[in-house]
Amino acid sequence: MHHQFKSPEGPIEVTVARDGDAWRLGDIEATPMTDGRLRMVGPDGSVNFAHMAKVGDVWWVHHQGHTFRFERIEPGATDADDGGGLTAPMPGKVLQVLVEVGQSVAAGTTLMVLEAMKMEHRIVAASDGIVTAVHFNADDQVEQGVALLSLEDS
Amino acid sequence: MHHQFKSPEGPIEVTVARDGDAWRLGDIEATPMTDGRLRMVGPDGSVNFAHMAKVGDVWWVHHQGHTFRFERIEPGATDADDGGGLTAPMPGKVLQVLVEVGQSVAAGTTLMVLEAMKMEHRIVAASDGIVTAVHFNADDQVEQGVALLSLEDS
Amino acid sequence: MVSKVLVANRGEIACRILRACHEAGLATVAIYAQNDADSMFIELADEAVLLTGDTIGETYLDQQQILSIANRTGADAIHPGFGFLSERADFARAVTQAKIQWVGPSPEAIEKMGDKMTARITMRAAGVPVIPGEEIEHEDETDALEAIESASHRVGYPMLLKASSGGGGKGMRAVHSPDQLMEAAMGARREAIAAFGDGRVYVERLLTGSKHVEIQVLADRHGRTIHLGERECSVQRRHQKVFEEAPCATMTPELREAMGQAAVAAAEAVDYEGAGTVEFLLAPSGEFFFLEMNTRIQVEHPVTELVTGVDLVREQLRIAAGEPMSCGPLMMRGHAIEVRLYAEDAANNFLPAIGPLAIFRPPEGPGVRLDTGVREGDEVTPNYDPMLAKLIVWAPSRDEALQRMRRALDEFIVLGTTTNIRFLRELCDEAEVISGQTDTTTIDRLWPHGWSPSVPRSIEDAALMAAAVGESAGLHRTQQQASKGPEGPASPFSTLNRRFP
Amino acid sequence: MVSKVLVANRGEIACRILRACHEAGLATVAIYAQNDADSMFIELADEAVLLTGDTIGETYLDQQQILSIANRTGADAIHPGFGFLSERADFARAVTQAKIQWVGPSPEAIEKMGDKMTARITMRAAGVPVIPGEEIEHEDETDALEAIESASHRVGYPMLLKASSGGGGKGMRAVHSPDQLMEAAMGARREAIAAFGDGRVYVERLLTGSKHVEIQVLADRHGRTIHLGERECSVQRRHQKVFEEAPCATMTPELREAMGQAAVAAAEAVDYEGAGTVEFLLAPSGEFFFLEMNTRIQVEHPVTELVTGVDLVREQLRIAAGEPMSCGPLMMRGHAIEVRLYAEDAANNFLPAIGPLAIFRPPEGPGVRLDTGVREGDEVTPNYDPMLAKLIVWAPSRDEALQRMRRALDEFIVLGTTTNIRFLRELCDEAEVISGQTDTTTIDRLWPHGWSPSVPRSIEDAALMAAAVGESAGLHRTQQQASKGPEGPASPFSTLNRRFP
Repeated sequence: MHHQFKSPEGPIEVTVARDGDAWRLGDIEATPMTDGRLRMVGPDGSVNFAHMAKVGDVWWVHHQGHTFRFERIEPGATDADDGGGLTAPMPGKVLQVLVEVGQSVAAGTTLMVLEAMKMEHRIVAASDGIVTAVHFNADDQVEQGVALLSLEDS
Repeated sequence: MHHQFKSPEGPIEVTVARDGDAWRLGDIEATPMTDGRLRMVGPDGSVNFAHMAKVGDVWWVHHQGHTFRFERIEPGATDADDGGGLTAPMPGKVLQVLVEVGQSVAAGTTLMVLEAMKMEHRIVAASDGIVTAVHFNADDQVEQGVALLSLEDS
Repeated sequence: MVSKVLVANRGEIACRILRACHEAGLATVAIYAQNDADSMFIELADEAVLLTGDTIGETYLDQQQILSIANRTGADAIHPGFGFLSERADFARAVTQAKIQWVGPSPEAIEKMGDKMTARITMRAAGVPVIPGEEIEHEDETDALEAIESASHRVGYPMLLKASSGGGGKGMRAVHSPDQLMEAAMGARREAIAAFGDGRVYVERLLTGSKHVEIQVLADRHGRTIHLGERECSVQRRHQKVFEEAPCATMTPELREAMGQAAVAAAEAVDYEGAGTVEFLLAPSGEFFFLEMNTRIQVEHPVTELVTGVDLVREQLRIAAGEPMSCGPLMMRGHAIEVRLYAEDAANNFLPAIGPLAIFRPPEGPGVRLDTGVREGDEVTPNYDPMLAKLIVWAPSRDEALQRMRRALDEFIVLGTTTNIRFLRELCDEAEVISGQTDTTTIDRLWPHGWSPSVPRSIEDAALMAAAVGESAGLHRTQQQASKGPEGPASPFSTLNRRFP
Repeated sequence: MVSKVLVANRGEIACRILRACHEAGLATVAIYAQNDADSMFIELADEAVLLTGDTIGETYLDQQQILSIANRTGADAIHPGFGFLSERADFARAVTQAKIQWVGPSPEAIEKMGDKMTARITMRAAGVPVIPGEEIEHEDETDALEAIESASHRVGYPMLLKASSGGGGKGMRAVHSPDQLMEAAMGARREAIAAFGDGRVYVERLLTGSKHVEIQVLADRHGRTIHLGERECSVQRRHQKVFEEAPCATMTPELREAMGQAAVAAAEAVDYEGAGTVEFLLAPSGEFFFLEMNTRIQVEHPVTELVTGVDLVREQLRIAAGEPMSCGPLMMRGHAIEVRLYAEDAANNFLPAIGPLAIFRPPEGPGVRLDTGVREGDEVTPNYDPMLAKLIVWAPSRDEALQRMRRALDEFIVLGTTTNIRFLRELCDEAEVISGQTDTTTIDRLWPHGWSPSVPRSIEDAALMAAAVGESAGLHRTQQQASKGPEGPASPFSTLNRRFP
């Protein structure tokens, strides 16, 4: 079966082949176990296990001491594009908005200050540009991942 | 709602009353939690928790350091009667059968020897009686709870 | 006498204290905010009382409400844990005035140590060395900024701005050059006001290359004040400790004795009672300087417990009950390491993360201790500190303790929320950590541009395959089916009958 | 040199050894029978190899198969754990001849100690006191029964019949009067033949009121043989230990030294290497008698580890690699208690139980160690020993250790299969256990007609209510949805592509 997952570098496509109770990808054979783990046998016969949990659209996988988070791309969905938006790195409260729409800013300028879990976090311009939108005011609550401001390269 | 559970002393009938998200029995209020525990508030306001799991027809409950096993009686079911049968206390293998059908035995007589987990277990007559049936031979595998022999009081 | 303890805290430290009370045969009262109604610590208490209110200020920081619960439930002692009200002298005083035993030092001792300026003055008087620096007592913004600017010339760069009433890295700013000063000063004051209601800061020289070494002390009402050796907590990110150990790898018996004596002198200078920690900066020269005294139990107390064999929370309870402490002469054995597991994205500047603990499977086996307040199925929310657990190991030697920590971290599985497990695991492989040559700048120096995990491509491929197979085979780990019950009207009738034959 | 260890065992002791290897940086190979394919220990190994065969004899006891797996995987050492092949001299010899390092003593030492008669003769020669008794060397049933009858007159009642090659209570019978003798003798021989393929038994005087006290020894190839103090394991049911502690509550330093010296003499008498245990009966008079030597790691080794700070399995690995043991002089601290959690019905003569571990939630927090080979979701089957876990606590004093054990048992939740948790919990409240005046008859004396739990009616009522609410509200804890995948033919095609922008 064919699946797509998001990654920072772009989408990853995985097609796994079923072979009785087992599944194959290249030389690796994976067999689901009754407790939801996967038993994975490598080309050298080595046995390893993957622990998995699905939360929403995200598959969490623990394998050999590493933890992975793979967001599944629904078949047919197109990639979301954040259009140069600066997004909230975590849920929290807007403490200060330091720029206005139309303002030119240099790379490194602090645009907004958020507070979460009693710590301040500064939203900084990654490149020179012009502020095209400010989506929140001071004291607004923001969800993780929402666009806070839009910046257009100047 | 009304439920019946088996106990060594006879059936126990429990009727719990629903009150919104909570349930009541006498002075106790119980509220199911998202993780499957029950939050139980006593008449004095004390809060305790019950952990539960259902395996087949059996409810397992852990409450205040005690573990309970309640077998549910399906509504309308009649009590099984083992008719004086002597049942296997555990899964295992019949090692020896020491009596025959028709034999009179005194209380305390060893009737059969089972083996399980490398230990021997003796099946002993609880009262004087006559053996009316022997259901297994040496080397037979037996499931937990099956009747091994029948004994009629003499 | 103490017979019933109200634990004015939540999470893992509440669990720690409730278990100690249970073991000591003391009855317990937990208090909890509505958003903690499903939390583990409530299960460990004999009684649990819901706090009214929504914010932390209206719940865990509401002194009056907590006092009235103590009165109502008949609690005769209050253990504040750490954070929250643990270093609030006014609360300690109110508790004492209500004839309830405060598990901790006197309000006066908390005051003297809680205000960094007073603490420095007290320490200087007791002959304990303090870091060169200046107190900025101005409350007014403009005056304060001016005074900070002026002090900066005398203290010199690099320097550290700290909230006078601070702790946990809040209101703290390192300043490396004059052009950063004003923004840093304003930020520090703003955070200090938000977190502590007190914008006073002080400026001190940043001693680069120093170790953070702290001494655990215990003092009872029978005239005994002792130290229990040191902990090294140099490895910090965002000014918060993440890797703590006892003993310090580079400690000598002579230096331990000198620092221990200084810590005991510090405690005696404020007539200390109970468990406390005197924090020092240990410079590469071997000189040490008083940083502050934490007048409460600390997050990292387990490493001392494992190395000395002293149960610090049990001793706190004994001392509060007026008994002498039970521990004998200091007897250190082996090596202990604690790491703090946070729900945070170590690869993204350690930003806090949230999400369900869909799988939470801690390691087991010899030499592994887990102090946590969560379990599988819990939800990590932004309401509180994102620390999930403290994983502590003990082994006969430091090398073996590090080996054990690696093993334990390899076994620890948390899925559903991002954690720093892998960061901690890779930390254990750093040469500086292996040799014990860590200082407070270790993390910043090792990863100046932030940490990111090194994942072998073959392992990532296998994990991707696992996700694909999981999706293909429908291996959804289903959560508890907590249906709200059958349809139909609520029944008014409840009975329990036993039919005996 | 040792670099890759094959662990010829399963369950919790396999986990214990695999973790120690992992910490020591040694590669590992697990072997497993098909019915263990989902077991936890496999997850902890670098490689896991399936054993062909169905019975224990065809799998974990199949010497040839295990040796060929060792050769195939390049393992250069075999750790046998306890039980199974751990005390089989022929296996130790075959391993050694295959140029693989045996983690344990020489085949000769195993032989001398494994046969109870030879062991007694060897011990007498080494000046170690042995229990009055007689060896019955006859293999033939009629001759053996006759010799047992004849010996019984000289040894006297009460007496104990034991399998010469025995262990773990198998083939053991207490005989209190002559009329029980023949049935007991036949039963003991039958069990001995079934379990060990050797029907020889011996008859010894049953020393009532005695404590079972055993001394841990360690010996390396560099001429050092030491003892690590004692464990008391008097509390036994069906001749199997369930409650073990270190130190023994009634021990004196003088007696420890005398018993320790006797144990070291016993080990030296057979040129012992590695970890071993010399078991003694300690009579109320203070006299002690050699029972047997276990030439392997023991189930209850963790209590010694917690009290002495020595990692016994690490030391086994060091010694097997030819290194000197790393531990210094004996330094005992505090008190440790272990209880064995069995899947068994303590209220029904401790009969083994089976079933799923629908919930398996061990306690956490300070001073608690869990050694287990199972986790939630596993199935307890009749295939192997029904021990689920060892729960071990350490605290500064014996009183505190008992308090901690009570707390830990109160927190331990196992649902889906019957366990002895409540039995162990109530055991902790018995006056004899609290005072430490236990002996090998403690359980039989406390519960001559069998144990049954004391459950307050109010708690049972609440539990009944919980079951009724659970049923009413449909709170079924659903197991993993492991559907076998979508319909349709198997696909022959697999790829992994990364699209970079």
